[in-house]
Amino acid sequence: RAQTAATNSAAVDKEFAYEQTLMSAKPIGPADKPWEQSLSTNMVDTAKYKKAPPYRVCFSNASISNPWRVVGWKVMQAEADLHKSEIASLSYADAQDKDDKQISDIRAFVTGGKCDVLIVSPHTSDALTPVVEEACKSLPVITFDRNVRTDCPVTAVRTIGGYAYGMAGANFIVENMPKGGKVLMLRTAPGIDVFETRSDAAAKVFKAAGIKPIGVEFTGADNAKTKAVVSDYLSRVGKIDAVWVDFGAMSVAVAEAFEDAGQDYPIITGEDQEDYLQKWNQEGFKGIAPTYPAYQWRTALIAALDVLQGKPVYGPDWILPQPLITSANLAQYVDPKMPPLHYATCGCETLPGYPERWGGKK
Amino acid sequence: MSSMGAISIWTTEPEALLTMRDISKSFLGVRVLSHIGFDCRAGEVHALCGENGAGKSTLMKILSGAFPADEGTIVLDGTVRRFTHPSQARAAGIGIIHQELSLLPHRSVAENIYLGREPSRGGVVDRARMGRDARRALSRLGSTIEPQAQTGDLTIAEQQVVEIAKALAVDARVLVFDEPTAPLDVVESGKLFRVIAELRATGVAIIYISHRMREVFEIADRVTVLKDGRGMATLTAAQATPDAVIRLMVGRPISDLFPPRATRPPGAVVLQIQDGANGHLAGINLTLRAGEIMGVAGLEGSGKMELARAIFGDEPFTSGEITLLSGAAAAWSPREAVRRGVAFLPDDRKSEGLGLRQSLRDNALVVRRSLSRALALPSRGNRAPAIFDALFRKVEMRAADVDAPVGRLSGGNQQKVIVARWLAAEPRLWIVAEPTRGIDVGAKAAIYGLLRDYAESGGAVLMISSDLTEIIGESDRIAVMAGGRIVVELPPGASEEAIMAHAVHGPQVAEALA
Amino acid sequence: MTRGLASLRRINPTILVFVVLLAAICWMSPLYRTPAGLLSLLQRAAPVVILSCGQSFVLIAGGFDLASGSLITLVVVACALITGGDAGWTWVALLASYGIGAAVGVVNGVIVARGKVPSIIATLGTLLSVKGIAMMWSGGAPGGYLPANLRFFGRYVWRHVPLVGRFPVAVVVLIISIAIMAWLMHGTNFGRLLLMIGDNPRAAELAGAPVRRFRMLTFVISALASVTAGILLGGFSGVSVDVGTGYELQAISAAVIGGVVLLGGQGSMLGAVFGGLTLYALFTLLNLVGFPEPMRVAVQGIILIAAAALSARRGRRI
Amino acid sequence: MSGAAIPRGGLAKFRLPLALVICAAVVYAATALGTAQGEQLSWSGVMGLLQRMVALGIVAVGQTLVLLVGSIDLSVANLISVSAVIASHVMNGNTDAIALGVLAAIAIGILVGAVNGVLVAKLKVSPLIATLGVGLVLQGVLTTSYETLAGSVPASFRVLAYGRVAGLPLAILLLIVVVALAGFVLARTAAGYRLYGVGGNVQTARLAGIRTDRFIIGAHIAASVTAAISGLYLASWLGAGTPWVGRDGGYDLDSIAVVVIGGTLLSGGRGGVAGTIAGVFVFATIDAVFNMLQIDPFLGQVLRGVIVVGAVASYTIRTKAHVA
Ligand SMILES: Nc1ncnc2c1ncn2[C@@H]1O[C@H](COP(=O)(O)OP(=O)(O)OP(=O)(O)O)[C@@H](O)[C@H]1O
Ligand SMILES: Nc1ncnc2c1ncn2[C@@H]1O[C@H](COP(=O)(O)OP(=O)(O)OP(=O)(O)O)[C@@H](O)[C@H]1O
Ligand SMILES: [Mg+2]
Ligand SMILES: [Mg+2]
Repeated sequence: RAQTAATNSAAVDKEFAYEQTLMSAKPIGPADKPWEQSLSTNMVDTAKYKKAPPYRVCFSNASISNPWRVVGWKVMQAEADLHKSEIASLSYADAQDKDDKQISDIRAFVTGGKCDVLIVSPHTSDALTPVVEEACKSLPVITFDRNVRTDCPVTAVRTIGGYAYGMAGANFIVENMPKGGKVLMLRTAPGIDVFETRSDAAAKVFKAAGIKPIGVEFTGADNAKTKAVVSDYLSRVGKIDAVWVDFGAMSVAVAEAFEDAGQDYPIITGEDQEDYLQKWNQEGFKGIAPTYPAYQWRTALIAALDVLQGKPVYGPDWILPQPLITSANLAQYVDPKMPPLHYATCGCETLPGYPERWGGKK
Repeated sequence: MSSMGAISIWTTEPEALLTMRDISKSFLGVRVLSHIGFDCRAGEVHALCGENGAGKSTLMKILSGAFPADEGTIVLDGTVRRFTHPSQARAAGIGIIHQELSLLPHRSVAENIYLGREPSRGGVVDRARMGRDARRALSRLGSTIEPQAQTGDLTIAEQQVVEIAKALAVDARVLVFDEPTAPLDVVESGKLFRVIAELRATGVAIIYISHRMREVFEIADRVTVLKDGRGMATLTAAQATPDAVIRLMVGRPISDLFPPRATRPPGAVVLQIQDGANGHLAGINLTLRAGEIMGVAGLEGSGKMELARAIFGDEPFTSGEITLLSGAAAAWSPREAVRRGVAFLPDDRKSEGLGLRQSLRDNALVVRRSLSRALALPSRGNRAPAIFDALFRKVEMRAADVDAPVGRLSGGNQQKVIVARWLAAEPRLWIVAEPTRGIDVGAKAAIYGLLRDYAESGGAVLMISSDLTEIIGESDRIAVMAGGRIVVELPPGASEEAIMAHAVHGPQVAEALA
Repeated sequence: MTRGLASLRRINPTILVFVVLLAAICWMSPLYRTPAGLLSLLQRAAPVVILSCGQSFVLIAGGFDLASGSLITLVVVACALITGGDAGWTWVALLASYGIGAAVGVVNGVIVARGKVPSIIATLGTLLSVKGIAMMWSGGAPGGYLPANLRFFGRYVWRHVPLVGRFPVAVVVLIISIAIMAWLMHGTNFGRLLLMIGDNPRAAELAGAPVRRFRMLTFVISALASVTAGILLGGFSGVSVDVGTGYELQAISAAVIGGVVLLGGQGSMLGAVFGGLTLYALFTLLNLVGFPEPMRVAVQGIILIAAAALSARRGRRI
Repeated sequence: MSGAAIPRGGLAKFRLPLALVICAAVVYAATALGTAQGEQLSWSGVMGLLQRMVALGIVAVGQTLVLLVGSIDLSVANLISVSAVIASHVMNGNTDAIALGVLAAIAIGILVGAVNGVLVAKLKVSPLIATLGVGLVLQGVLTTSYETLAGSVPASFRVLAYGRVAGLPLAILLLIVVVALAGFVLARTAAGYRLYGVGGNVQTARLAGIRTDRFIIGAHIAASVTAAISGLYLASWLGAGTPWVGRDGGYDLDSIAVVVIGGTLLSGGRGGVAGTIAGVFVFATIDAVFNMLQIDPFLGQVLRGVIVVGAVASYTIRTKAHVA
């Protein structure tokens, strides 16, 4: 879930600036396949891992306890279906959000000796570091989503980062909100690294623009609580001009709170979850969706296969682009046939089984 | 609180080992003991008598440190003592057998006997020694209970023996017996009395509480009578005639404990069992008619409780034929039995009879509610108070507040609430188990009267009891059980000796004797 | 006179606590000083109050129902999947939800009453299984929205109602639910026997009460209450995969705050209702004063302990 | 005064735990062979299986003690997080601070246990509520102050979780020590006997002269200390404490479930650590077997629920008494 929050402010500033440049940088790789693109140009040689197919791929997953991970896991399985001839088996271990179970799962994979490559989506970076190091000794390892604090994996698939995510929404608010407008910041929970960086970035942007949010509230990403919090704020301050969220699952609840109060929609930031995109598209409020693309689940498997085939891969960090959905390109992402909890940056449109596999209607 | 000042005022009598002076105690603002005093000498059996709720157990609990008195002093061996925890009383040499069984069902007999003072070396229990000592303590009571047996598997009587062994295993100078014989039969009681005699001979001061008047007169050197939380008098054995004691206890003489027997010939057959058998019982044949009270006697383990439970459907017969009011009673459960007009007064009222935190009203209405439609509420409306008044008058219940939790009542009054519950349901057959266990003589007379009235009005009663006096005094017929069988049926007024002969010697010998 | 004092003492202290909290809320925020504001508070509190009442049946009969949160999730998922956003299927979805609820309740009841598995363990098992079923059915992320006519119960507010202005539909659902449950608990033999069963099941059985059947029914009632709460919650806030998470402990907490005694034999619907209201009012107040979120959890813990300690003090006066 | 009930055989106590372990082991072995994963039966495979037991096993031993004494502890999950976080904060990568970190974690365990115990024994708060409340307080405080409590354990401390003695992981030794200690106290010492007494019936125990409150408080302290040890182990296993490690791990309800599966009565007074450890073994094999069979995680969740209920029902269903 998290690295410890960065406390060193100089380092924070540096990372902030770095991610800012990455957002505007042009990725290398095929333009129509963002999951094969990279913002880092560095490649690692994988000749020593080369093997003859078919491959036995093992995947230790933190969990599938939220819709993003569910969408992602289906993306990975669908990607595997594309490579039926090369993949003998895709063994899966689900750690149910338990670090200690994930460590045991990885060890069981290593001990079992039935894996040619190991993909890890770690639950907690620090916790998984030693066992990943252990695994690196016997087979090639790919990490994605969260990463671990070691260089031993062949590559760590990641997106630009939380700062980029956080600043995108905040910048949009700064640019579009009337002067002196009121901003409410909604956060999921404290102490979780990715959410911390997102809100740090937003707070920084607001501060630079001289905006002091009227409040920062934790909602646990719970819809009922989000609605109640927003309603309470509306009753307290009368009018709110923008709501910034660190997690897009809350956005529709925010919009509904305004509907229920009989008020006009403010600026609402979100994410590429379909319910938000569809609402945004329908109601035409001012919105923006930074993303945490679910196509990285494809990338991880692609990287694993590349490694086994001895093809060089981007590394040690494979930095994927992080598309920004704005009203200009909204039409490209919104799809009323997809279910509300689907993620639009799944990169799965061309995969076998789309859209039914993801709960969509033909 | 007043104890320090009390020393100088109360000089203990030289021969008294234990003196309790001026003890007062209130629960929730209700005074249950008021300036009670009494003393007990070494080598004396001192009986405490009184109606249910008179305060006997409360006084003894104060003595044993279960809770402190509000006022008053305890002087033991010339020293003023104040116990705030049972461990202190025990350390001072006071042993007690509480009225309620207090054993751990999941622990072994030995573990129960030595609970709280396990023989140990450096904290590690010497289990071998514990087993040996437990066996010795039990055999002193003439018991062969296995020290390693799980206590919950024992019968209530056996558990009581364990309870006694537990108290005897303390080197007590004062030993309190609070109704020790309530669950025991005559044979076992006899063994206990022998032990008490031994203890007395070795100079132990013994305080003895029982509602069985005969025992009291048999073993007591002196008798102190309590009434409504006050001490009435202390009588010597010579002064303590049954009449005198009962008059002090009840406030009036009780001329006839038992009502006259059935006046009319028995009516239609209410219950008929042919060759009834289950895991505990075999070859049960029994016919019970309306208007009859049938007593069932037998030693512990004879199967008399099992018979009651089988008829009531708690542990039904697995073979044989049982007919109730001319309908077959197969696949029987307590609920089914209650529906068909059977009432059951369990022998263990705390664990099987009452919801202690529920009000008198709710406890008295539970059967009516069980029988009525689930979504109706029959106790609503103007009739409700009248029902209670009538019921509680019938059972001579003086408790006022029908909304108070039943747990606050004394044992006897609790029993009356259960009786009232069944009267309200107007049953056809009433199985009563130990109906007067732990009940004072006044209330006993009332319950005997109630049962007889019930029979006279056309009901049938099956009365299981370990108290031979009540078996003989109340029954129209007496069945004696041994080894899970009914060994003989005796006419009313059979002698204790005759009943015991069959109960002790079982079928074969009894026939030979006959 | 002593009777008068006694009945005064019998007033549930939760009511007083609630009144104090409400006063504080009104003092903090002008919104809640209007009838419409109070009604919107009631609207949001409705699921917790209904859950607390349903849970109280189980608690009073001596058990626990930990499966209620999972069941809420299952209901919301089921409604989303059955309707797929199509208003025509709403009634089917509602019927199916109550059917599912009844089934879960019966399963819980049978495991506890017939299988004699302690209800904490039994409903822990169903908690896992029901949640797993919800996830399996939806594939982990339910497809489909809840149609507006289904969300009506939890979300819709009648406007321009005389006297109060705005009147949420959820409050009507709340009142009806409370009325039914209060009648069951206090106006029927069933409810009165539950208290006896919770106090001493063996005694109740030997007095002819259908102990196992009634115990089973308490789980069914609790489950049906969870379904109702789920419909309100789904209506209020839409589809998500963790709608119900944590509600089982909130329900138990609310009941305890309302003076329902764990392990049975004591409690009332009035207490359960005010326990639920108190818990929600507390959350609202902490929201209003801007107390940092994690510390609100801590405050909830302290309140819970205080309430239980208080009722223990009262209870000891048997 | 005759009559003799069947004496309890010395081994009867272990019949249920043994049956559980054998069943689970057979299923594990059969799955490993049936799915051609024989390596899971190798020494390191089995050690891996056993290591799955450690964190839950240690805290479950403490949970056994509180359940035996008739109480329950729902605060262990959050206490595990607190202990892990505090330990890694105090150690902060510094080998010299290991002792201090361990001490700090244990001290907090003792403190929390004492609070739980006093609430339950002295203030008569229902143990479920008391420990749930304390757990919430811990969670709130921890989340609030987590950022200031960041830290990690030094590599030398990770030996606890990763080190081996003669091929046997140290962690498993630690579990064995905790189990043996608790088992000895319960089965052989006067304190253990009295603990059963207090759990069986507080009034009975009190009337037998036992200072009952001390046992209730003591059991709670013991449970909290095991939670703290579990937290230390997790800090060592994971390299740093996180505020969610206990909660995500589900150690509160899981520890209760394994104790009950192991045959300890929820109402107290009967049971023991042998059963508990068997229950923990069952849980560990469930995880391992589901992995080997590639069971869908959601289906796994359903099955886990069914197994918990089924395991307990298999021996409660024959009892005649009512449970709640
Ligand atoms: N814990 C208690 N709380 C409240 N009242 C109590 C408590 N214990 C006893 N009482 C009350 O104190 C009075 C005396 O009870 P006690 O048990 O001493 O009577 P007793 O003489 O032993 O009667 P019995 O012969 O029925 O055993 C009764 O009115 C009883 O209701
Ligand atoms: N008269 C009483 N009847 C029933 N329970 C009591 C009574 N007095 C105290 N208790 C309760 O019994 C429990 C045992 O307390 P007691 O003082 O007997 O021993 P203890 O508290 O274990 O000893 P210590 O406090 O010295 O460790 C306490 O929680 C107390 O509330
Ligand atoms: Mg008494
Ligand atoms: Mg004390």
